[in-house]
Amino acid sequence: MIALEYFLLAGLLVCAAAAPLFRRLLVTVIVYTAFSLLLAILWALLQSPDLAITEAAVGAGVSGILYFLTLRNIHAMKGTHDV
Amino acid sequence: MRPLWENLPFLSIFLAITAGILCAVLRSGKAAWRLTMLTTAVNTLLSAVLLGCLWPAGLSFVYTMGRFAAPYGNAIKAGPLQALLSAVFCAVLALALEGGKRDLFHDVSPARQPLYFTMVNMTAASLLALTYTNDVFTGYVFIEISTISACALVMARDTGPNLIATIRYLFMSLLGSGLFLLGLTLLNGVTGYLLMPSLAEAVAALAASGQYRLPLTAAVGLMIAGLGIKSAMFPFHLWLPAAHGGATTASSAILSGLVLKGYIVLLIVLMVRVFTLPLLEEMGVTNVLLIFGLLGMVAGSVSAIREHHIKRMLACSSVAQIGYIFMGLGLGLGFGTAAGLTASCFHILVHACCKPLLFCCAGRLSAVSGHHRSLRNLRGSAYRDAVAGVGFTVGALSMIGIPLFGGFVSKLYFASASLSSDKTAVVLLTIALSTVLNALYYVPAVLAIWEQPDEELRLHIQETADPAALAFDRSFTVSALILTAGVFVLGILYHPILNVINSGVSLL
Amino acid sequence: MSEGTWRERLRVWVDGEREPRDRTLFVMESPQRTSSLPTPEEHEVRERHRLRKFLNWYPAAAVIICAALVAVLLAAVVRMPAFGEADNPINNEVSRHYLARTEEETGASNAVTGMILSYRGFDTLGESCVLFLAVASVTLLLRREDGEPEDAAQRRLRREDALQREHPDVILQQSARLLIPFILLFALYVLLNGESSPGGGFSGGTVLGGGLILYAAAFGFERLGRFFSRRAYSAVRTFGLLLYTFLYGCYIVTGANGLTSEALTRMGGLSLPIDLAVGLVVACTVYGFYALFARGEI
Amino acid sequence: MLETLLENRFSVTAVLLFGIGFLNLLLQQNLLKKVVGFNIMDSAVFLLLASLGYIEGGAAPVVAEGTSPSLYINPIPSGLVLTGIVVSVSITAFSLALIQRIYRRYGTIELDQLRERARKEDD
Repeated sequence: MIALEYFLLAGLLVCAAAAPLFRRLLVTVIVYTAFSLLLAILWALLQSPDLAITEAAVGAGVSGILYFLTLRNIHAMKGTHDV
Repeated sequence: MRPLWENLPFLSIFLAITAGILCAVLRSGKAAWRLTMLTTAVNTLLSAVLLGCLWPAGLSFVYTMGRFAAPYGNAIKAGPLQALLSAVFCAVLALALEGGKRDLFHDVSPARQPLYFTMVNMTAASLLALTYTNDVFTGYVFIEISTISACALVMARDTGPNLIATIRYLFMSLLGSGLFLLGLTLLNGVTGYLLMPSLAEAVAALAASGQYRLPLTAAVGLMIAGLGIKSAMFPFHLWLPAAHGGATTASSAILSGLVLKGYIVLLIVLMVRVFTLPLLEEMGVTNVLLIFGLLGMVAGSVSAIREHHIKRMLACSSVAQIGYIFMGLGLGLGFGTAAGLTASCFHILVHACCKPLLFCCAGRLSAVSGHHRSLRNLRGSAYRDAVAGVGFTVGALSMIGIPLFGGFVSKLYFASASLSSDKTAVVLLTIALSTVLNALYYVPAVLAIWEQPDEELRLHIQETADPAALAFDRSFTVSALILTAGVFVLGILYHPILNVINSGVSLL
Repeated sequence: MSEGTWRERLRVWVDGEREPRDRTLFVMESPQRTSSLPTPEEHEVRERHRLRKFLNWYPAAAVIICAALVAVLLAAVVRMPAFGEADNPINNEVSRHYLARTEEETGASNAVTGMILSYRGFDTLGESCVLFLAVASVTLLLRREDGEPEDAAQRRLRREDALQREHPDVILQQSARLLIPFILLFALYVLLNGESSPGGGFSGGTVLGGGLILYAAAFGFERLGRFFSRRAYSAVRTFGLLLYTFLYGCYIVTGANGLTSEALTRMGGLSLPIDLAVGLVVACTVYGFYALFARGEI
Repeated sequence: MLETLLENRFSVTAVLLFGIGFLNLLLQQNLLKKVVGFNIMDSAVFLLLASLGYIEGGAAPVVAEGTSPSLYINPIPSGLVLTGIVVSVSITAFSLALIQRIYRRYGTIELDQLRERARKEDD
């Protein structure tokens, strides 16, 4: 259990540090979504199921969709255009 | 069963929120305008009634939001100071809308107007809630409401530079609220409370025992820094000129005159009610506030001198005026009297009156000059709308601090507050320097608008100016006259107002 | 001195080309003022120079501030109450009260839901206002106004959408057909069962909104519009929010005045409608974000 | 030293995440990355807040009848974080919409280029 905690915390740090470093915005957004999912698991570990459900639905789900739609609208989706 | 008037603070917040929701479904901007004006007028009246109930009796009361008493439920707290501030805020909001009415319907496209008024109403709700709140987390939520609606107010005038100003404003605001939330988290971690009275007890106990000293200091610093960023305290003011200078007249007036003040009122309440001034002085926080305030007074004026764009100049001058307020807070207890605090509260009122007046007049002056905003092109515009010229002059003279105008009284009280502290010399010198600097940009601006243009320029303006804009603007005139009267009232009949503030501060 | 020359000098001074000879009027004038105000071009050059200087020191200052902040915070958090201990200051009588009395006082056995909906109801009202404001401001930004010309990029997006409608994505449609009933069922479960299990208005509403989004993505807005038109959307959103605000207003006023109307003060009777209203508002908000982002209208 | 850090692993991670988000919010020139930075910053604060309310061995604060664990975690931070997450997603949506609008107007979302163009356009 504690090993999982360390793994998740390290994963959070890696995702957060890496996300803005990529040149392609699409990768940034994908890594950020992964960050949200890790956070959702961590909420479950911290015995806060309310937060886990909300984070998975809102943080990873809705924010993710909004980010991807934004990328589509600014033509950064296909990677041909590195805004 | 509590007396009926104790429901008034919640009622006005509730009314503002409901009006905001209703505005979003209205089709026409005019209808939304009427609803907004009605709500704001009612709220002004309610706050005035509340002031009438509270001040003579010297009362303040806690209103539990729901049936759970402290520390279990939310609560708001109202005293004379809060009632006075919210009455002034609502009245100025209505006057700013009235004064910028023509510009507003010109700058904001018809389909967006109802939503614009939604934002105005939500701003009003957040201002009221920030004034009345007795719970730090409620404060955070309403700070965020204020952030979104303020950004929307800026970008309602849909030009490119405005969008960029909005996003810079948004990012700075997010930084500020992030810091505030972090401070709140630390504070909650070491005390376990969110409601201000319980927090105050816990903080006092911690301060006495010396336990968790560093987290407590960090929390205080972060919360003050967060609110400071949002209210354009000196090193964090760079976003302000573009955001406040580019928006439509009514938005500029509301943002500069009121929204900044909402955060400062919350800061004052936190400083007095939760952390208490002696503790802050011991931590050295007041000295930091004093230094930033003094620097802001000078730096804001210096950057205003560089500006040619009249609204950006006014926005820069807001930075200087906010510097005055922070300086007053930084004077702290002095030798036992919270005179600096009283002066700051009075200056909040003065600035809330003057800045909207200046912005509305500047908007009107540029409207009669073909919507040019650079001072060079406004030459002689005062002759095209005398009321706007007079209003601008009055506002400018008040900002400089000429006797009989509101600004003079607050400068006088800042100076006398500094006498009862050990920083007299530096404060007095900076006030003098800042007064000179204020004069350096306001006097040329006033001279520029009152100076007859040469024939060529006048013909040019007559060609470019929209005849509809040159026509008499009744709503502007009414609002400018009322605001001008307000400046004089603050400058001449200041004594009763200061009494209210004094009793309000002691009951905070 | 004649009127004309006085004016002339004044004009020259206001323009900043030369200072007036008669300085008695302007004693507060400082000596530096003798240098003229810059012309617009000079001003721009100077501004750009300032900007460049600013951009040079800005990153360094930001890094230093950030490092200092992190250092202070690290020092602060290691001095905070220890992680996971039951006798930390945060676990005080308030939280014990919530855990012990939530079910009795609010009718919700989930202490988090009980706290959000009734103990700290005013915060939640503010939170719903934030959601509402976000939709309103996104509408302000992204809604296409009638007669506003589309630029090339938008036309391309529209063409792509049309193409997609003619050749629907089979995998998406089939999986949506399979998933949507379950998503809706789950949403309803979370929404209605928030009092006694994790979840509640906010999470349930989000999942419900997610179901709507999936439907719109798979089958297009037209088909969704058959049973969930723009009018229905705005009616549900406004009505939900107004109902919610009104219920809260009643709850707060009666609670604060100690009126003992069983139906109102007993949150057990009110929490289900409030939860439902929150759910509807959140679902509409989420779907509204999607619709506005995807095609610029609801 | 290391032991203290490991003991406070959640809050230390939260502070580091806050620093990362803060730096990105300040330094990134790309608006979208700034928004990601803001999201990371907010998540960090939520992590700190939630970890404060955690009690070793505590159960989720659902006081169901029948099963009665002796220890529950503190429900207050969870409720605050829940509110915070919803506020944060609203602001994300708002800023993304603003970014789209800016892109539609200027064709770029790099802040330095935008500033240059806005200066030219200014009246």
